[in-house]
Amino acid sequence: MSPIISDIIKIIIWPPLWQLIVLGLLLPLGVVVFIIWFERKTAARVQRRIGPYHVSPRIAGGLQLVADLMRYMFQEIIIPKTVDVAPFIMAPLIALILSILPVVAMPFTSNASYFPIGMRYSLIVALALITLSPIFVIVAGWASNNKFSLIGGMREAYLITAYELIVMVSFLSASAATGSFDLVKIVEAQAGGKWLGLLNPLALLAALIGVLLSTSGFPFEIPESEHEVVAGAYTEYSGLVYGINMGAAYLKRMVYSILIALVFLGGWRPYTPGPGFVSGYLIPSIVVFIKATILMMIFSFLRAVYGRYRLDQALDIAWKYIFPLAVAGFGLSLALAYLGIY
Amino acid sequence: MSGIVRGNVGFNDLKIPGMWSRKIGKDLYEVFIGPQHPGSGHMRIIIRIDGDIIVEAEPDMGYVHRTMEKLSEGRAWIKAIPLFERMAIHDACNVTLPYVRAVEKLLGIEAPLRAKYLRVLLCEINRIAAFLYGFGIFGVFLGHSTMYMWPFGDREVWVELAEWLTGARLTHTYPVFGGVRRDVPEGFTDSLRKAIRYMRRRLEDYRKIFVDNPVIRARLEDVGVIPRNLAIELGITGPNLRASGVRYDVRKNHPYEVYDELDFEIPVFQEGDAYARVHQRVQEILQSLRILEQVADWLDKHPREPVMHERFWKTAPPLYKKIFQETGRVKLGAVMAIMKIPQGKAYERGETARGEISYYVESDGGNKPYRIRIHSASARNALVYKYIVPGHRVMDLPAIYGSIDYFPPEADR
Amino acid sequence: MEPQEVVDLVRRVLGDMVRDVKIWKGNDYIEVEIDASSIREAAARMKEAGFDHVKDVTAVDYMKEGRFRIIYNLSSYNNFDLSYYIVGLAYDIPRDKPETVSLADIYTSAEFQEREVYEGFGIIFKGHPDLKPLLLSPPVAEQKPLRKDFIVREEPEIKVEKKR
Amino acid sequence: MPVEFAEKTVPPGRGIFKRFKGNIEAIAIGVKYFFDPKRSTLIYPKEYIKLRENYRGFIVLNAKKCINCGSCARICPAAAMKLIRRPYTDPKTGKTRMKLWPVINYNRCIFCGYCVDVCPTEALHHVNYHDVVFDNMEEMDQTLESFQQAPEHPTAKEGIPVRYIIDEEKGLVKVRVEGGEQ
Repeated sequence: MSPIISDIIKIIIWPPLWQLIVLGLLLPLGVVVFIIWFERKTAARVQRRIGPYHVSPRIAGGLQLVADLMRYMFQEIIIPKTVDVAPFIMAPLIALILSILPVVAMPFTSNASYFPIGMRYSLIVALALITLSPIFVIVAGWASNNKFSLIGGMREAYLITAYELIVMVSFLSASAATGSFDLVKIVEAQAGGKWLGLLNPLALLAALIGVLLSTSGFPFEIPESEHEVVAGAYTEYSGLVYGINMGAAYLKRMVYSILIALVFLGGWRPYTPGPGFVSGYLIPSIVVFIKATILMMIFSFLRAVYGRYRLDQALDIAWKYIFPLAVAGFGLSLALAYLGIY
Repeated sequence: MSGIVRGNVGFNDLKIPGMWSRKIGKDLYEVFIGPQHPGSGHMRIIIRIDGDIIVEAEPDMGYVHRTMEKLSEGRAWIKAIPLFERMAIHDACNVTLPYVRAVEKLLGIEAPLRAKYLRVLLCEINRIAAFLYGFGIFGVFLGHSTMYMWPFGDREVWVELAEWLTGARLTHTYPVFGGVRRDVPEGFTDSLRKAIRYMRRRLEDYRKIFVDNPVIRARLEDVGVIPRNLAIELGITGPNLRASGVRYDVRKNHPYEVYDELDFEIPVFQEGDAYARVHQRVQEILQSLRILEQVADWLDKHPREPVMHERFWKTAPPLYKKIFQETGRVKLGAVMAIMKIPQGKAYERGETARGEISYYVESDGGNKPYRIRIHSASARNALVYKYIVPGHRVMDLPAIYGSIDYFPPEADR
Repeated sequence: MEPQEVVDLVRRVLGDMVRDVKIWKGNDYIEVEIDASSIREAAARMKEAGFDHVKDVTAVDYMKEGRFRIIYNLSSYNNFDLSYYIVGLAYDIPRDKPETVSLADIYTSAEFQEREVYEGFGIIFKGHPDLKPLLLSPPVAEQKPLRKDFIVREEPEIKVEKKR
Repeated sequence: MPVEFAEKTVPPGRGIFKRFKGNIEAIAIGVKYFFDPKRSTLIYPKEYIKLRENYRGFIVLNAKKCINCGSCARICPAAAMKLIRRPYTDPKTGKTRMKLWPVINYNRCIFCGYCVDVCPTEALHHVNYHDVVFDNMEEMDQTLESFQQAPEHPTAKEGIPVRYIIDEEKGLVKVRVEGGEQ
């Protein structure tokens, strides 16, 4: 093998780059495509329909998503005269980047040579990065200069106040239990089936609901609630930019799912990473992705069962029920730590 | 219109034909829900919001106005039946029946007993289908996509039955002056009984996924409360009225056809909120199923007999009678198209799925109506937007809209 | 309750405001003709007598006689016996001066329907809180389409065949 | 029959336990249908519904039975049925004179079936399908010749005919029926 090719391969599998592009963007994108297909198919099954079909009857309409993507790509991107153009275009792009950026802080292996960026506070950094992107939803809503967009953006702003604390507290209960902010240590502490989600279901439940709130999944699909505010902050968007908006929301949910898989569901455990690229990096990351995908499937299933809460009810539930639940989960974690389980 | 009007152009200087402009209060935000809005149907609701609270709401109807009152004045009496059923095509029999009855009243005739039962049969099938349609729209307004698909799928059962009976899925044009146009086909009542049992089963599923769903309960309880007095004052009608505790149903208060011979009860709820209206509709579906069972029993016991009034059937040629005996299809006499109706006025009402529809029919003795005034259930309920919606949050608007089962084509006529 | 009892009730309530009472075919529609000037008083008294809402408000154009007849069809939700009947409170106004008073403050249920009569016939209801067309757009409403001199032509039955 | 109004009340649903039960029930019924969907979708045009014989579909004229009375045109509520003048030669007497024949304009037809029901000699009848393709609007305005032939039914050529049967548990059940031209 010539040295140039091996250099290129080295660059490609250089952990930070690999992590961001492959594990942060491409693989989640593939998962998201699957999940959107799955969501449509699930809803169709529950609703006694067939769902996507005619594009590719042999594989149950699997190519429908590709067709949709093509449609978004070749649709005219309309920029209304009244919008503030720069933020209007930039907001979805930045939101997309910020949605996948937390992946850089998440290790998918315990093999230190494949850490994207080795650090001791990776959980904190991941959480900090993950909570940045909603601001750009508000920016998009404001820049659109449209009543529905503005209302949608403001709803997102309200919801931030509801879910941010829940997400923080419920995820940090892992630190309380294991005594570390390092995701690697948190995962390793869960070895042997001692998954935090099993021992501390309160925190897991709070985290799941927090994720639903933050990624506007049912029953909290409030900012984009179609029947009051058309498409919320994305009302004025069209074509590929709209597609980016929608993709960013799913990618964000995927990143959250990965984080839950790491923190609560034992990460790459039961697999023990070995040396080398395949056994030290590829297989553990696939294990994590499978867990995250199952979570995504559960989130998608809820669409078929629930309607949406009202904005004030969502805030009410978040503050009155879920936040105490998260705090209780934190307390339970402290108890677990006290009992010396971790 | 391009761009934004800047400078000191006064509000009253903006004169756009067909448009009004007016000042609204300070700190108010005016949002136009409709008519191209996904949550509005063919109407517009202008809401003015202060924060998240609606302070003023104004229904702006008429986007699907088809000038039915005027059109009916220019054509023969019988031609108005297919016209009127386009008010609410999934409730076609209920909507046209009072008109047919009003004209029968002017003619001084009454349909034969079997025709009356058949009318009730289709009315109740239509009623259930229309309730299910309403549930579907309601579900999608609350973001509950399963509750959108399920009732629409189950409505197909009733549409299928109606098609079997009348030959058309929605625009049945079934009752005509003096009777109905088809007799029940063979095997119809068996399928009807199956459909009744199926629907009872499905209502349990609806209860689990929608009616008792905590998310839906939270959205609907204490939302859009119409107090009893206000309901009467506004002239609200149908299930919405009964959910507010008023004991009024045309089928009971002014029985028509054979409703006074059938055993059923009208549920009444006291709460008057959106959630009570959901329960009201579920209960009414159950009552309609009960009526249908009795009608099916009656039809099984009684053999085929003319379903057209003597006045039109006595003179029918043998071919007509043969066709009726063989296929159940009633041939209309040529006189139907040119029939003159005696001078007079008649007022007739009927209970559609959404409430009371009333026809004021005036004839000058000619072959065309002199004046027909239709006031439909949804048009009565439109006042809810103006008087009930203010004070609610923006997200309550679809909940109220769905819960009163407003149907713009019916309201606009 | 017999129709005659309702007539007696109406006569008792309205007193000498009643000009004419007619029970139409079917024995459930009672038309009560009164003077145009006494409509507000009559409506208020009828409401007290138990006719708590308006079933519909309509007008009929008698073009040859040069008058509009405005009819408020009243009925009851509260009173079971009365709810069987519709009482049409009718009065005439001259066709060349289509003005009358609004009952929207007495019967809230008449509010939108008076707007409908306004748009169809061009009858102005004085004192109506928000008198503007309901279903029609203003340019159409200006033509007063429900009047009899607005004629909608139907197509003839016999068609002249075109050469294809 | 006495007047029956039944006072009802909404079942109570507040409290943690009731809400929990409601959530579980909702998810359980969703899972149940996820594993047993009981679908009834018609995959049109691969399948098509073979409608019943009494269906009010497109209308065909049998000119031999037509007595040129014009009732159909007179009763048509949409003014779709029109009469046209055509010379007619009586086969017995050999005399030719103008007669009025009905033709239909499917741009306007609402398929109410009045014309078929009013025809005194059954010269008009419905076909039991409605999914007919016209190339343009002029074609929908039938001529006397095209009105006498049943319109082409393209779905019957490529699709499988099915019919829905009402079932107690599954609602509508799709069954294959005979017919179709494939």
